[in-house]
Amino acid sequence: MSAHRLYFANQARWSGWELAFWLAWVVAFFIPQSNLALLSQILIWGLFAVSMDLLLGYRGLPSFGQAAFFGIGAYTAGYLSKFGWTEPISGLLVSGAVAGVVGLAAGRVVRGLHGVALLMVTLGLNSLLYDFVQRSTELTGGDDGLPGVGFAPVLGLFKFDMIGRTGYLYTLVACFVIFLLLRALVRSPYGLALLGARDNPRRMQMLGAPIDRDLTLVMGLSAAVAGMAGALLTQTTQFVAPEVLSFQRSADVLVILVIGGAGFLYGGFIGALAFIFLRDLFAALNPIYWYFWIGLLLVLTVTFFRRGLLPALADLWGHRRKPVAVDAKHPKSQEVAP
Amino acid sequence: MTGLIRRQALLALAASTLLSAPAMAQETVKVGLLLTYSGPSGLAGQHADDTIKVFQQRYGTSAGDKKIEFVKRDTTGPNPEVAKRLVQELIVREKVQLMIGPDFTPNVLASAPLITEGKVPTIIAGAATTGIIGEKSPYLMRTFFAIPLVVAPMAQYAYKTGVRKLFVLVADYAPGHDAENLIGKSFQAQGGTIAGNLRISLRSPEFSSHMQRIKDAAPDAVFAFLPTGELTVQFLKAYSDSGLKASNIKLLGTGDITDELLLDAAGDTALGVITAGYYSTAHDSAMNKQLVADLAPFKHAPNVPIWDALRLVYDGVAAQKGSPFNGDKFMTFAKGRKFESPRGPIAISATNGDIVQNTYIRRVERRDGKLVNVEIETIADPALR
Amino acid sequence: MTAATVLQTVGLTKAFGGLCIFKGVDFSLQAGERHAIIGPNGAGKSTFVHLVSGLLKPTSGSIRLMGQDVSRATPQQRVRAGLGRTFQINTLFPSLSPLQSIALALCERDGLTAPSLRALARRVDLLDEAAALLARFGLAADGERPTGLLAYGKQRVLEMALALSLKPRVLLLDEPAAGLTTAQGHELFDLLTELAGETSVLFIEHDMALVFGYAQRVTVLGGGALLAQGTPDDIRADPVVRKAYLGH
Amino acid sequence: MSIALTMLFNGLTYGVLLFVMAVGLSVTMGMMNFANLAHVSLAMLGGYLTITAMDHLGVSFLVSLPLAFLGTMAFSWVLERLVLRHFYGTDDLTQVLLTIGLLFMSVSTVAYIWGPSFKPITMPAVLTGQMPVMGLSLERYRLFLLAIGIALALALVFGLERTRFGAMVRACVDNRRAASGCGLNIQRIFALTFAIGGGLAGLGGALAANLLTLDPNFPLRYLIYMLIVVSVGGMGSVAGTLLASVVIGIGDVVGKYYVPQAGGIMIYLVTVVIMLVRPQGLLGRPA
Repeated sequence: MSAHRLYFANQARWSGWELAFWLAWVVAFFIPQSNLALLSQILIWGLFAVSMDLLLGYRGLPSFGQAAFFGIGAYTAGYLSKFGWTEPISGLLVSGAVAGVVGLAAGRVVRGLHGVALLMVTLGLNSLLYDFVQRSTELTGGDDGLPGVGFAPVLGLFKFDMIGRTGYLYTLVACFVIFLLLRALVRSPYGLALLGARDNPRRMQMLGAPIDRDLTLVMGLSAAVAGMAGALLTQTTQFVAPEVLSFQRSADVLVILVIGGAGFLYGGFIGALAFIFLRDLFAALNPIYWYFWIGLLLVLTVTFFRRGLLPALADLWGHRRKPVAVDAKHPKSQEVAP
Repeated sequence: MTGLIRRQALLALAASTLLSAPAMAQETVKVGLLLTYSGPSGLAGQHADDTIKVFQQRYGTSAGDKKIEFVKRDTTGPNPEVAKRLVQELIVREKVQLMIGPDFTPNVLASAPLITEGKVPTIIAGAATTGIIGEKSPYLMRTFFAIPLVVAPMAQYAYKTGVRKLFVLVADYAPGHDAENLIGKSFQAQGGTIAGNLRISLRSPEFSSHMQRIKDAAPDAVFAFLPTGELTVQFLKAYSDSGLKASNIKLLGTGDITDELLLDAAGDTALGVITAGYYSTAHDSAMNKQLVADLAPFKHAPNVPIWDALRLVYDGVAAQKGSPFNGDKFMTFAKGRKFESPRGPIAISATNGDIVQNTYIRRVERRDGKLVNVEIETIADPALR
Repeated sequence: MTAATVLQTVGLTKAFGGLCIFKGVDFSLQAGERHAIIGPNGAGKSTFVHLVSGLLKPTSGSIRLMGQDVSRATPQQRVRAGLGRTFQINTLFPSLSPLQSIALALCERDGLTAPSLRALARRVDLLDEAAALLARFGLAADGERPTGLLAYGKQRVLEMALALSLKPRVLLLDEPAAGLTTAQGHELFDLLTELAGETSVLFIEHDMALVFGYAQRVTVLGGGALLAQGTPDDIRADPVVRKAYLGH
Repeated sequence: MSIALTMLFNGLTYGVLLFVMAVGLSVTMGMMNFANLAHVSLAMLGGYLTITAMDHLGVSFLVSLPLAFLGTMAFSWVLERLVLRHFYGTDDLTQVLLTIGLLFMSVSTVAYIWGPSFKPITMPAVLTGQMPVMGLSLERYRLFLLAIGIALALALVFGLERTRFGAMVRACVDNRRAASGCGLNIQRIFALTFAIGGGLAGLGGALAANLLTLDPNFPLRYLIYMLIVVSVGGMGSVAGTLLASVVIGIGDVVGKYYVPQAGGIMIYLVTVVIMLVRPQGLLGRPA
């Protein structure tokens, strides 16, 4: 195979440690006494961070409102079950679709924005939705959460049991399948077009790429994935409250992605593992002041691992065959002097 | 590369095997403790810890022939997802046999199915919304208070003391809406009229427009229902700065708005405010005076719901002397039990496990340099006679 | 507009409020022609290229590309109508490698960038075309390194390769040899003539050796207006040009 | 009619408070292109310095204000020199996450030093209660706030326009490279401007302590308001921040009075609308 074909083939091929990564999750299921509830929530945070990675890592769009789509997915799954549609898998897909449609609409609205303006509008929209859901108690149950949420067993066989075994497997399979689709997507020409638009929208224009339409599309896709992550949370905890839409969640997912490393798809999962563990660890150490350590972790990550844990790890191992070495903190692309 | 795989598997392994401590010869009853220690409402958790320290200094760490071991977890505030995971961790892996908390209604609602399935008697010491105890799980009890307990009596007291036009101001969230409906219904049942209703956002630091609406309605009194926290302090400040305090419009409310936690932060703006509450540090009983004195070194008021929950746990465990601890036996022991609390006489309802207690009408006064809620009237619960 | 004219502007004007920086230029480019645009700084050369490529909207006048009126068309529509351009300052993909950049350009050209699950690696013919193009531009050795790390000269060549990879009918070059040594400049233009094939090329250039060496026709702009147009020899002799350029 | 005027006055004074707290952030964001979300923690620091000065040093509230300003200014200088100046070149997301980290650290540090509970602040008698002004009964503290706000706005606008230092600051805001090209010591100007900005935040925090209550979670609650005021006003524009603060202050108060069921969403609505119409903010320069 000629050199350039090998170059592109390597970027698509499954590398050894990718298989190991997913295998570890399967092994964790069989370890007795393992905290399946914690691991499922880490997976859900990871998938949510991957949806953010699509937007920030691949298309270079920061957003302070990703929790809005997560919450829409979570509440859609809740309402579906409340009105009798308790089958989880179809519920998951419908929730993703609803969040995706809202994402497309949001994409059209924020198309012309970038930088701080984009952060502020996404923040504003997220806050508006949070405020509405929290205040309309007759419709959403407000702070007390949506009443009457319950789900049928998965595939009619596996009930969502107390220990969380079904919940864990259901979450793991869902995350894996969605991840597979995203992995194929970012390795297709579309993925390359996202990276191109992130690096230099003006050059993409001159290649004939409809960057505005693509931007709306990527917002919709990332919203759909975030919505499915939200639906997974509702289905595995059989409960949903306004907290799923909070600004804190939008900020946490950014922190997770930066810690893990943007532009790698795996950065989301690695960041979630690190963030949730360290938060639980610090909270157990001294519950009152653990915010300090989370803050310090963030400052150190941004200072030393500027591209996140994963790239640093990858460099550490001097690993040749890792996926496309995309530098999420690239220097500003050369703007054309007017 | 193999190094990385080993590291991955190790990480997953470490994460998942939180092994529990081996059982001791003398039976140990493990009690799960789910409070908020961090985040905006982290103060409550810290005060509960001090209260537990004082309780254990007085009554030791065992009851009857069994040792009591607390397993603490931080729910980090109203986070149902975190709370449910911690409840599962406590029941499934720590194998706790009793639980105190979680606080905040969404946390309780998310955990109720687990509590029922695990058959773990759980005492709620920090969630006030109605419709939890008795309905969501047969294993729930409450030593905190329910909103109706303090709202309905305030309506009667207001009417009795000559208030005919009442302005209702609540925080715009689920408990607030419950309180708004309840005060409206019970005050109108007395024959009074509601001069106006206002729901204020939980995150609005600016109160002057709300004060103006109150002035427009020119009521005889204002009933305020706000969560204990910065919102209440800002409201009390705005109420006095806007001149409403000086005018003859009385300020009434539930115990939350003059909670000891924020009395000194509110300062003189809280003077004279009349509230209906379940506990005041100024409650005139030997037991209360002793407790308040014991907590003085910690420089904050005792967390009485936690104190009563501990009392219930210790008595319940002691009652099962000679036989291994059984959850259902504890429930039958607890339901219908009457005992003296620092707040006054209380009982756990035999029918649904909710708390039965007196309501106290209190007015904020300055007693030897310190602001306290002086109890001026007791509305006893018939069941307690 | 004869069949051979690939690009034509009629009365093309651009004004920012009162300030008119491009006054009614009529211009035409024939198929396969190498046409240079020269003029002192601020003559409106870059403005002209921005107007034709759609990055600036004309205030009045029309632009016809391959017979279609593209005056109001978006840059994307003009690219699909056969226009390609390079930029004065390198406008490339810093974190992508040259191979990826050219592959991306080819994917856009063949309309493959709609969301799909088919891996780029499986489009072998497209990858071969990309590798061949890079080889022809002498960039094969640096094919896999991030563009941001390439030498400036190589980046200029990549800028040209990107534009040509779309097989445009009309290629606009905004000072292609900017920042290059004269030798590198000649090398670049030799590559251009060799690879441009029947693409018509319109280029802005200051280096008169390159202009008179490679242009078949020359247009001189000054103060946003058309001063003169003709073969390199006409322009060299034209008194108006001498005045604008040499001041006597 | 008098009600509308009172509402307007209250909205204006609320806007002025937001302005004093946020103007430092607008200048640092505009000038150094640096998104310092921890600016709101500096405001909290000012509040705590005022309370400590009044409790421990026994000074009056009015005397404590300059102390809060200078104390926070000194701290900001150290913070900038030690940490922030290494991050000037980075992209805005890195800065946002760095300063959110610092903000989290400030929450716990303050809780550790001053304790987790609400801090009472005793106001001098002259600044409490109501005062009749032109037929309206206005709160004395808000009048005091208005006076300080106007004085500060004038000082800042003239400070930037008329003084030599102001010219240097504006040069840096316009084009950092050109400014350093003509010999301006960029590092020193940045450090000084950041310190003054921090000092202003401290003063704002001290003034806010009476109105907005002070506890370790102050930054978490008011971060969003600060960001909104700065981005709606337009980065780097003092006048823009003033205009945005007043628009949002009045919009919030009047909105809540006349449309109470809209509640707290007025401020978010205004933000989304303005940012969509003018992404660079009311008076900001187009990006």
